[in-house]
Amino acid sequence: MFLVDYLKDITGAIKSLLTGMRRTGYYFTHHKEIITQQYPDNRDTLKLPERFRGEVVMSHNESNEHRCTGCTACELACPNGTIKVVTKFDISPEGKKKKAVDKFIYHLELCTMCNLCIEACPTDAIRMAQSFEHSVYDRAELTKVLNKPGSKIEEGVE
Amino acid sequence: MWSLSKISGLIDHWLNGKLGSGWASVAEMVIVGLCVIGLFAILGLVLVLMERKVSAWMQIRLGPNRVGPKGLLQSLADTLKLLVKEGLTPDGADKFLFNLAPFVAMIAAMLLMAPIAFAKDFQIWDVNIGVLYITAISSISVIGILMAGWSSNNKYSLLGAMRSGAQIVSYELSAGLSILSIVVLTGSLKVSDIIAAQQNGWWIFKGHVPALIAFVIFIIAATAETNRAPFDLAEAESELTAGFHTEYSGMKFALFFLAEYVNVFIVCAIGATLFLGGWMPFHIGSWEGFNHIMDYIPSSIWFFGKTFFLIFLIMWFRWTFPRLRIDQLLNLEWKYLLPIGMVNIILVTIVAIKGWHF
Amino acid sequence: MTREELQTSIAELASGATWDEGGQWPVVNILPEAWPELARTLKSDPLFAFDYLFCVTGVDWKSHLTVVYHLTSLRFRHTLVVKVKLDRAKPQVGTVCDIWRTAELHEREIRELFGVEFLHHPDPRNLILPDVWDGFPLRKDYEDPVNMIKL
Amino acid sequence: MIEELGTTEQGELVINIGPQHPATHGVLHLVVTLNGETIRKVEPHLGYIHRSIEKMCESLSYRQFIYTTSRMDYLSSHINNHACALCVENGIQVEIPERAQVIRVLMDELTRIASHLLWWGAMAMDVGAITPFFYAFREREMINDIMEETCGARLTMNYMVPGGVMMDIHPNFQRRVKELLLQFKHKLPEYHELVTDNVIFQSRTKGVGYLSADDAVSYGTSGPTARGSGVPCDIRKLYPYDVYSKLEFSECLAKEGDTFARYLVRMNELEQSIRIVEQLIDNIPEGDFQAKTKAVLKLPKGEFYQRVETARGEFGVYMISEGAMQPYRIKFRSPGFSNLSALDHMARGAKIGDLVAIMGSLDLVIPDIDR
Repeated sequence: MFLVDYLKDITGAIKSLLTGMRRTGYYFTHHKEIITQQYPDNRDTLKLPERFRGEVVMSHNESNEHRCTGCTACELACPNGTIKVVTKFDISPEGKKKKAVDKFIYHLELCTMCNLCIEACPTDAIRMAQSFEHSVYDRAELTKVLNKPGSKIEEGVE
Repeated sequence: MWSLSKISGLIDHWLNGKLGSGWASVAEMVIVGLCVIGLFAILGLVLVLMERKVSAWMQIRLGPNRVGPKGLLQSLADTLKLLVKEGLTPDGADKFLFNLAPFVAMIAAMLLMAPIAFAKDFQIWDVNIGVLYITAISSISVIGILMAGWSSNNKYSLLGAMRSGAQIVSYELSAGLSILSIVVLTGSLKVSDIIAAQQNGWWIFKGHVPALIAFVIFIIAATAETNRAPFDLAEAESELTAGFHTEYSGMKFALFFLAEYVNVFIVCAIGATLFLGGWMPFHIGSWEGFNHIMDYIPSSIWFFGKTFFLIFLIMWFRWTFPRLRIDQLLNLEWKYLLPIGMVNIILVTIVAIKGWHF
Repeated sequence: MTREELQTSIAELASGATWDEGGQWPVVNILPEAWPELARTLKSDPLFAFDYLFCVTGVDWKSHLTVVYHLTSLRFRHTLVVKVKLDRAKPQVGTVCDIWRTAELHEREIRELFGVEFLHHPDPRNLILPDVWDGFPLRKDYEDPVNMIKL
Repeated sequence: MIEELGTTEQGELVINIGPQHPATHGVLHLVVTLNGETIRKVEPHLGYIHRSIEKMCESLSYRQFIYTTSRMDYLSSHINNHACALCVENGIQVEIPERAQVIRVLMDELTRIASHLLWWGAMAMDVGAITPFFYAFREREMINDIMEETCGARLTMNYMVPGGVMMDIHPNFQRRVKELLLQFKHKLPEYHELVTDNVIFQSRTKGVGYLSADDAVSYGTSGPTARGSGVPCDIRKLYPYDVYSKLEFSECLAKEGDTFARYLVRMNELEQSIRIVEQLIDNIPEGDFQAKTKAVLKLPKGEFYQRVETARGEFGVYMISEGAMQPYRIKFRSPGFSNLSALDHMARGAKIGDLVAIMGSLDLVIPDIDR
């Protein structure tokens, strides 16, 4: 019957609207469901997983030694030309010439955090750091030299 | 006991003593005007904050909590931001109408303040055709929107304005019919009479089912008339970016924004007055003791409590429902609300004639 | 249809068609003149029923261009790759967007990126590039010293 | 260059929806011809985010180019990477360890869930309900956290490499996925309460944007768009890759071909993806996560094509190798591009509000269309 259908339509519609309102009403009254993270305030407790890819860094030990041999495997692996390894030749005490890294230049502004350089590194000299707040006022600051000044290669890394 | 009517009476008395009756009424008009503007500003601030908090909690967010204690000053900061922003007028816009439109929208909202009783004996103008005045003036607000949409020289704005025109003209009917049902029950167009008639219980309870239906229709029509979701087709941001106020910026935009919220307040205040007894406390028939306890709560708190409850209801709608399409919106009005409203008013008339209401 | 069946029945339709060896799907090379006719048959003949054109692309082979059509039949689940060999100086091939509607956007894309002209295309405007673009970016000899950064 | 557009001679209104518009979810530009509120024609203008990834890939090695595909359909980046990895593996003829296959499929399905969740929120937002967006993101965030822990990134993971996956799964992975499944089972009914059953949503989507099965095939649509019209086209079923052939799941089909049908297909796919994850999460076999491959990959001369099912439809990688270190030519067949071509057909005669709903149901990702 027309009138019955008409009224059924209306009651069905109102019922569906009320179920929706019950759902939002539930969240309105249950504040423990709130999931907002108050980001700059929770910096102390904010812990990113150790695999998070924030930027490429070079590990140095206490005596300012890194593990980079300057083999440029990372430079070749990088799809964007983010890494430039400038090499030099060290003279070892025995008088032999040895290739070593002079400047490990890393362009953060070009980096897509694809992790291919880390995979390519044969000596685990570079790794991904968990820092993610990279904004600076001058883009030149994003070009970084990863090996610390005065650092040299760790003993025994070939 | 302290009440708003006493304060207003004192001021009236003092002014009449100082200035004589002619100048006193001029001074009172100025004071009332300033009060309305002040109320506008406060309502805007409070309602924007309320909307943001309500939406945030429904959306499992915290909402504004940075500016001031618990974010209470957030809307003040927003207003400041809008004040110092540049108000752009687009090239090719009809400059006069473009700049006039927000003020028309504001003034229409402001005029509606007049017959609203904020507390016992606290009313700007208790005109004897109060309800008629409300229905008449509330249709003016569409002019501001149409003006804005037309003068912006923007196709989104025009579409939004046209939608708004169709929408408000249609929903006026249902809103009018549901208001009329209370007028039928009361037998008076005067706002104070309508409130007084609810001395022994609010109309929504006294008028049986017909009054309840009228209330539901009124709330739906009120949501539509104020262009709020799910009827926010005039500004439908996922379709028309911002509808009729796409081209507005700075303070002119803020005026539209304010007018929207004030309109929400006013329709809710009207709804509260007609169906929930306005400032009248919750009375049940002849339970003298109970009624007396209820009277201890000041009448202004009753009024604002009811109004904000309705505002919350409208916000609840907004943050739950999807938007209707323009043809469905008109379908809803002409195929559902209007026939139901018409049948309902017959029922109300029968109830009123037979005296079946309490 | 199996690979062999496809090969024999298509060889009857288009003379001068050659087949590539190997690969996961049968690949037929034809000349542009034969293509719209063959396409119509491939779509409408209930033996083939190649109703789903899932990939259209161009390849620049430096000596010539090819437009590659990947066709599959949702009924028989057989797949065919058609390569139309075009002259690099004046690449022209008839459109198939009246046969498979999806070709319309794909052909527009190939038109501007490879410079292939699709004859009788209903809407041959640039889809991706600005109207005033010079050159065909996906050709191998395309040079753009401003926008292409050599690493 | 877009000429000044006003009204046509027939008095029809021409409006530009996009490139910056809330409903296009990106820089899609649609030139819409309107008669009042009724749509006469929709013309897409693309290229605002075209990066010519296909050209870039011609100068990248087979290991390097995979990361670029994460930037196409960024919501199904795992699945895009998966297709490229499969294509390269097909060329170098390497056997993938079972463990890697299972991890890949798990990641694919988690990505699909995340993508559909985002779509669900965005679709609800398109038709005007803003709140569901936040509920969808609550669950999506859990998936992102899982991805972050195992793959190291939240959106553009680059986790699949030729030969397997880049690193083994995190020790917490299984526990957290189970937590997610539990939460999801609890919350999925809410989604239906809030949106699916809502009378306004249904009236906005039912009978809108009709696409017949024949048209769906002719326009080359795929994924939920085609399945909403009743065209069985799930690559996971038809041309199974990795361990999909061993899994139990059903292809979600709907007959109606309207916006609501596409919506339901996606909602059902969510459940099917959960089913797949449930089957695999306790059965990750032991073994290597990566097969041994050469440091420098060289593919034999030839052509390779790999089809996979992303969240939006069929994604294809067409790779031509000339035996060098780099591919000679790569074509990415993106699902969004073909699905977009059906938009004009679907939207004609509908209202502007419908156009937004139809676009929502197509789930367009603009970088995927532009590549």
